[in-house]
Amino acid sequence: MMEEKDFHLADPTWCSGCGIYAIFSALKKTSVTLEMKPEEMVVVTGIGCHGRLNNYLKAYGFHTLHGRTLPVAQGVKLANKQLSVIAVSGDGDAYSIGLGHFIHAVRRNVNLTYIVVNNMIYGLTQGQTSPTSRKGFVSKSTPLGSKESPLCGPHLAFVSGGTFIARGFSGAPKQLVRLIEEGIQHTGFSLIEVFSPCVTHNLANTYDWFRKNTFDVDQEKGYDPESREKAWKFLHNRQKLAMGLLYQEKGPSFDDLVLPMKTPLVQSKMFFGQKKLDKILEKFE
Amino acid sequence: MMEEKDFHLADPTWCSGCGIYAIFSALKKTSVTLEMKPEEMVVVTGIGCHGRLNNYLKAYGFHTLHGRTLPVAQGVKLANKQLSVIAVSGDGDAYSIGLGHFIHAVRRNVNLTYIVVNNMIYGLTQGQTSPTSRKGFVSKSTPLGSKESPLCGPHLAFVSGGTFIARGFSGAPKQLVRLIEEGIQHTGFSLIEVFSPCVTHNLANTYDWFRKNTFDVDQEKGYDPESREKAWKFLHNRQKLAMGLLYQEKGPSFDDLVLPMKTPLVQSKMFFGQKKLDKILEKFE
Amino acid sequence: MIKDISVMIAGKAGDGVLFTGNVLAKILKRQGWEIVTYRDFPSNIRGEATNYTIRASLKKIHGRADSIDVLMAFDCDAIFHHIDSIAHGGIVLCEGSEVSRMTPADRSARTFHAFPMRTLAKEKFGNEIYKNMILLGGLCHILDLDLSVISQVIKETFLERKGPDIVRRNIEAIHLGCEKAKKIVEAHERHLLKRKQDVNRLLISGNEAIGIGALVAGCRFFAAYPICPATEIWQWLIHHFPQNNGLVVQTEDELAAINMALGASYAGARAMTSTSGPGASLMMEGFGLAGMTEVPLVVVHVQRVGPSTGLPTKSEQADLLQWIYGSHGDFPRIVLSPGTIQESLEFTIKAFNLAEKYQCPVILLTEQDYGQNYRTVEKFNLGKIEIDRGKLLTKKELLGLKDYKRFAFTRDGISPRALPSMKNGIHMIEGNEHNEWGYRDETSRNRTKMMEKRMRKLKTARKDLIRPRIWGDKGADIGVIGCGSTLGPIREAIEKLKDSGIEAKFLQIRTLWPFLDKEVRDFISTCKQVFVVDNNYEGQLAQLIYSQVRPKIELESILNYSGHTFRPKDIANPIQKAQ
Amino acid sequence: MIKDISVMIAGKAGDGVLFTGNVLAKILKRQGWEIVTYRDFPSNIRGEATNYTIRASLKKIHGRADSIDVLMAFDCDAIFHHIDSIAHGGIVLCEGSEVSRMTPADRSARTFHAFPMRTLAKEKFGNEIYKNMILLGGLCHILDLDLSVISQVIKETFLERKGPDIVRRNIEAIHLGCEKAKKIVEAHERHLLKRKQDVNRLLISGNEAIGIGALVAGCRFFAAYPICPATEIWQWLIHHFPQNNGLVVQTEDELAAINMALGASYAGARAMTSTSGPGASLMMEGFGLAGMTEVPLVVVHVQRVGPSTGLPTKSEQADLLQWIYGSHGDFPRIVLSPGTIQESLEFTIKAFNLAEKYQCPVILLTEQDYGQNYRTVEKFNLGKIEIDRGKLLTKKELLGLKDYKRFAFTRDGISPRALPSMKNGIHMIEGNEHNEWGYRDETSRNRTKMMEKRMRKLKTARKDLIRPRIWGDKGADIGVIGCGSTLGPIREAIEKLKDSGIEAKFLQIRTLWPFLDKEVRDFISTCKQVFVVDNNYEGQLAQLIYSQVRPKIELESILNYSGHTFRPKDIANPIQKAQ
Ligand SMILES: Cc1ncc(C[n+]2csc(CCOP(=O)(O)OP(=O)(O)O)c2C)c(N)n1
Ligand SMILES: Cc1ncc(C[n+]2csc(CCOP(=O)(O)OP(=O)(O)O)c2C)c(N)n1
Ligand code: SF4
Ligand code: SF4
Ligand SMILES: [Mg+2]
Ligand SMILES: [Mg+2]
Repeated sequence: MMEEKDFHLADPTWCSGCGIYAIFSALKKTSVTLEMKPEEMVVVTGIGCHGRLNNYLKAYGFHTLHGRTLPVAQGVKLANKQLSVIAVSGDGDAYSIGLGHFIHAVRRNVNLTYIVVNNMIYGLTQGQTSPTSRKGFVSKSTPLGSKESPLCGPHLAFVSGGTFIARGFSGAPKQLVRLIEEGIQHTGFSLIEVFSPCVTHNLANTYDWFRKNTFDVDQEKGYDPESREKAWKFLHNRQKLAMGLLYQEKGPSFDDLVLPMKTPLVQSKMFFGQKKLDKILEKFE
Repeated sequence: MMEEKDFHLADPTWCSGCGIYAIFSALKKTSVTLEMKPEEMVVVTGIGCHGRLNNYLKAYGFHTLHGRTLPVAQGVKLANKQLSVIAVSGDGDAYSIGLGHFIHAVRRNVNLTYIVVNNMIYGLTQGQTSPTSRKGFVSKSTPLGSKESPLCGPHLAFVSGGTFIARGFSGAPKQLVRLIEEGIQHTGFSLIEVFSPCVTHNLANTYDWFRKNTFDVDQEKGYDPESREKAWKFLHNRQKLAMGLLYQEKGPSFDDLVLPMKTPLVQSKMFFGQKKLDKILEKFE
Repeated sequence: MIKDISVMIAGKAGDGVLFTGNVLAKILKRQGWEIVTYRDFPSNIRGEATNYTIRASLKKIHGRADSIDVLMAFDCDAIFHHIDSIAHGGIVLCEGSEVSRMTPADRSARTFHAFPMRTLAKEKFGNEIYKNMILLGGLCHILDLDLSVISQVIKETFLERKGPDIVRRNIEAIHLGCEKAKKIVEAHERHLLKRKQDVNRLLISGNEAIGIGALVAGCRFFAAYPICPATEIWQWLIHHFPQNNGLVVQTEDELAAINMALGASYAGARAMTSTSGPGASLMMEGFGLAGMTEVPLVVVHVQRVGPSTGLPTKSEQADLLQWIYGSHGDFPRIVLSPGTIQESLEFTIKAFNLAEKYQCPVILLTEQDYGQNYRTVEKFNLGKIEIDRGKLLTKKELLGLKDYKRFAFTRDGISPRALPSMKNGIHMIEGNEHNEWGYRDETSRNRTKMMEKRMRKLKTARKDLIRPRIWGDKGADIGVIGCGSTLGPIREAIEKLKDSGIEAKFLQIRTLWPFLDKEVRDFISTCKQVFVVDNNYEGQLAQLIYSQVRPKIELESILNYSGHTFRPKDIANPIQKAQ
Repeated sequence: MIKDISVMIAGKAGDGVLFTGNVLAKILKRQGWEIVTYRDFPSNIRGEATNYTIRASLKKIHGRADSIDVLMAFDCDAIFHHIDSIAHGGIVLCEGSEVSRMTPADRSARTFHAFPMRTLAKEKFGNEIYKNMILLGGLCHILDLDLSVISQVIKETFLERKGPDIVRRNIEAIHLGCEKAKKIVEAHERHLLKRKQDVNRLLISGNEAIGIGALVAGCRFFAAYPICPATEIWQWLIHHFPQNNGLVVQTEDELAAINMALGASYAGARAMTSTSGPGASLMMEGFGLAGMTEVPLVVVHVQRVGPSTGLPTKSEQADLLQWIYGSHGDFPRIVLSPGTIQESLEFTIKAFNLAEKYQCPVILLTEQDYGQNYRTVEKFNLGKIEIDRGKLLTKKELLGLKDYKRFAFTRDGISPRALPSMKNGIHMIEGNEHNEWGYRDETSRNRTKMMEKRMRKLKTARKDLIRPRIWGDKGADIGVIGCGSTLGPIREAIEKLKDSGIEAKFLQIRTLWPFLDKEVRDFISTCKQVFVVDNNYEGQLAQLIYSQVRPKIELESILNYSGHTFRPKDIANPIQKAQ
């Protein structure tokens, strides 16, 4: 049996109090519960504070480019579907420079887990407005207040064919662990956005702020995550931000559909005999 | 008074029967009705069959790069807010390679009009699956049928803070003219997606197909385009695709907010006197 | 006796020029000739002029000819446009008859006939579409084509898709065209081909050869975004990967394409992407990531005319230096330039081996002319295909290691690679500067050593790279240097020069980077005069040679940035003049 | 008497090293000295080692020194890390006392003191935060700083934001530190500065100078995506554009940034974007569009260490060739490399004029070292600022034209420009090849002419470009060539060499493209030996010179790819050795 320490490579150096600690911890917990092996996990990260994760979590890791997390992660998974692939982005990585990839990954529905560390700011670059920053948000890049509507990743995923859409909070670690667990177990692309306060650069959206401005659908009685109507109701609420497992839809993943053979692609036969080739060449004769 | 011919530069060479003809014609009509002047219109296009528009429509024109239509168009408008800026993309241009720009343009809400020529295929490159192609769609790039969920541009716009969201159809030219007119008159970013059959490469999504698979909200009694609930209902319909003015929300545009001065930016004073500079330099002393 | 002819079919986009040309090429190939096709088509949907030239020759050829012998035109615009390209003694058949508008000089040198393909098709079949077969029928007379070969090709083309009825009607149309031509074309105007045996040969494009190369090299993952003129590679793979447990993914853009391929390669697949023009510029960021993370990657770039959207359907060589100097920062990369179709296949296979052996991106840089046009080639024989995955650790080897370092400082610069899922191999890879284990390290000591380790791989690779090849008389004083699709016209130019008593030799550069300076220096040192042939404006190959070889003599550039490839005379003439 | 000292403040990210360094730099500047700062900080959030060196000198300086005279460390790791950089006779103050761990040799050459900044801060103020002011107090004694100047700077720093109470406490902390230092640092260990008058001088970074340059050049549109080390330009502009009817837009990525700037420029604004590393690679596609559409555009690229994410907070010069050869296809571009802060400002202004006069993209290529570090400079005087918009037609001129051709084939290659909204100027621009009116034209005749027209602009521009500058003794036999931030170390190296009897001169290249080959060739021809200084691995500048100048002699490369800039001795030593 694995223990949490088997997934702990080094002590993180995020600012103390940073929300990412809770995610790091939840990932270790989940890995233990799901009996994963570090060598069969690939953690693909983007550029930002969240991207440091690979330096602390023990697993195969690919720290990619800003915004290109998902293309890389999908490539890894499609090449070897036996791997557990977990992609991690920041809100800028996922919804600004990487937005096109995000939505296309949702609709492609490759069987991997995507954690978006949403601190409503650009952390690593020291505090610029991000696509999830609220209207009016004052930062280095919008000293006069942001004039753009914030984006909602889960809502975008919902209208793009998303099959597992959840939102957690660093301040609610138990739920977070559960959501990540369910996400990893889901067949298809699972999005777990995590509200993760940046205690250094974002003094507006604090732990308290999130507590006040969210509601938890997991607490709602009789909530059925497979109902599109309900999911819409929660997502569309403009006053408070929904948390919990917002929507789930069951079915085959992209990899199931396009790679029906059992052997993962990496193990497919490389050598190609002359006979088979001759057959192919006939067309050109 | 201008006439249609004042906006007609040359006869188009799209395949005969192509849906884009109707859009070309609607644009000329609208220009006349709204008493626009060709020299005050800038038509910014992407790469694809739709991108040929600049060769036929008389107006200032910028045929940009594949997917970069909106960044260019926003730059034009922000620099000179007195211009009427109309951006035109294909479904690939808008929702595949340009998807990130599209959603960010929606949330930025610059005062321009965006027409997306949706033929559910890549026309110019001779028939590959596009992000709006239906599941199972067979094309050169998906001979075994597309395995991805189609995207719905209007729905994406709706959840991203869109303030004017409409859908027209080349087979319904009168409505199309009206939608474009209203879009141009709207303050903020207006999206008019147009179902525009590609008669050469897309033999699945024909004029007839669109007639059968759409419904028109403009025909609904008591429909209020400012109701979010209603818009969601229409957009969320998975059986039939909604057409008409789906949603509208009134308020200031980004340019109103960030460029409060009356003079357009292009006309702002360039010269900067030593006195003003000295004031600025004090900080560095 | 005629040894070499070029037939141009011209019309408007939408006329079926491409289809007709393809059929003709196949027929001529089946008659045993060497074939090179040349498409000149607009990047438009329809309505604009387009043409397709099929050159057939008794000897090996690689590029288009100096002139056209037979022009078959669906409308007469083409005549005016191409009149200067039509050889003296050439023959022109055109739907209408605009001969009256030709100058007397033009008229005396060539023969012009009205050949009403459309009209005949409508009259006889009630459908213009048969005009193409009527045209073929006309050629059947002019070129003395073998009717049984034609029938066979028509059957192959239509039987399965359209049924026997359509086959019959098409063959009828061919007969009709042939009969019509017999009436108007006189014996001395004909270009009679001596038929040869067609054994063990293929008629194939470079893009298809690259597709085949990838498949047999063990590539099983391909991610790309549609773009002309690279799409045929994809088209080919998508029909052969699924049954080989391979996968083609249409990505949302080129950024995704290169990064997805990179992810797949990191996981252990042989992965590739292909692109052109704007797509290549978009790939620059991912290219650097491949270099920094030392993940093998093969990128095929089929060059079209730039800058920007440029001329998407035409050929150029103006992207050499982008791949050599492009992306920010210095990192190892290998750039190959195939000069024949055979090389397109071989270099593709080689590319995968190089990418894995040296753990770096390998660019196969070819041109639209090679990518999309067809050429005859000897049937590929796999006898010696080797799949060399370089320092890829086995599970067992890895388990035997004490402290596995993915980026160990080795003498040859290459560090043993472990793949995700392998026990004891856990490591991280990243675009940030990192230490031997792969984790971020910003000290200057580590940086300097890691930089040297990475770059050292190219030194190690040198012995393994594809050397330049010398063609022609090694003792000649005049040297010509070129790469890629200039091979054909250069070789023919050299033959032409020989005919007029000028001896020249040709150095075909096949690896553009790392630059094999010694070989080039040696070649230059044996020449009194050196011409560098560049299908671009800036003389990119010449600039590269100057920077790497530092030659003692001035190189003379022969440039072409017209949107077309060179013809032999475009190279022979300036060399001759310079004597 | 001491003429030149370097003080390093070292600690961990989060210790306030940057803040303290900035205050110290300002104090020293106010005492009249020439200042160069050098930040060495990790691309991490916190916890990792960071340091900040402030060099002050009586004479003009441009870069960091060979060694450090005073090290003030918040923890003792820094001592071990930097011991070799500490000059003999240097003094080290550190929170703890790890002197015992130094070798005897190290101990005899420098003086080490325990200086408990943290402890004192906690004891006296109950808050560690005052450690920084205590440190400054220590320096006050060691460097004999003027307490009234210090008080003034502290007031400027805190009064408005934090109120008089905080100012008082900070000044108290300084006094405390000073008193403490007096007790432990002996007179002979002190580095006493001769104070000078501070008149008409600024302490400013290159990025700020570029921001100012853009503003005074009439730039009113700026679109960018955050990236280190370019963000300060944005930060500066965002506080000055709004009141000047200008606009800063944060875009979703760099693709949007360059294309949005292009759109604004097309509409008639002077527009700019700025970026670094990966962002630059992403801009390659838009760069080509600017070239093809002939829309003026200014891109500032503040180079960090590559490849890929590399070392985001450190300095390199490895992106020269990307801008010269990058993006697919050949098109005109201009690349400038400022070598001083004054030039950062001047070249920015020049960039806008060149972009509009030659209707092409202009790249201002600078380095992190210049972008983010501070230097003293004479106050900018706008006396001669000229805004030259080139062949921009007035409404009236345009109305007078018969058939306006946006891309008219002119002799100088520059075609008069009309802006949207102007009557009679309607035209189209596009990335496809186009005719004189701007509409798609794929004929080879048009292509060739249009290509030549575009490229001709660079020939026209030549006379207008910034020539290289020669520093040092023109009669010297030894030549050194460099660009950008190597200016400082090269100039000092030359002075050093002179001291040891070796005469050398320095050619500062200021326009990288189009390459002013004649000037460089002339320079080389006057040298017996030429060294090319490249802050990169591949010797990019040297490669460029080889390809453009074709020098008769071999150039000797002096390279540095350590993530740091050169020190004077890094250049002087190899030159000396080669004698
Ligand atoms: C192409 C590119 N552009 C810009 C950057 C600079 N950059 C690094 S991290 C970052 C944003 C980080 O924000 P987010 O993704 O929200 O991550 P966080 O740091 O908040 O976790 C940016 C803009 C980059 N590395 N690459
Ligand atoms: C960066 C880049 N990638 C690929 C292409 C090739 N390309 C041209 S048009 C097109 C797609 C066209 O589809 P769509 O946007 O739907 O336009 P349509 O032709 O259907 O109107 C593509 C992929 C390109 N021009 N640039
Ligand atoms: S800067 Fe913000 S997001 Fe980054 S580690 Fe610190 S608290 Fe966390
Ligand atoms: S290819 Fe399709 S979209 Fe393009 S012009 Fe023809 S019908 Fe229209
Ligand atoms: Mg963030
Ligand atoms: Mg389309």
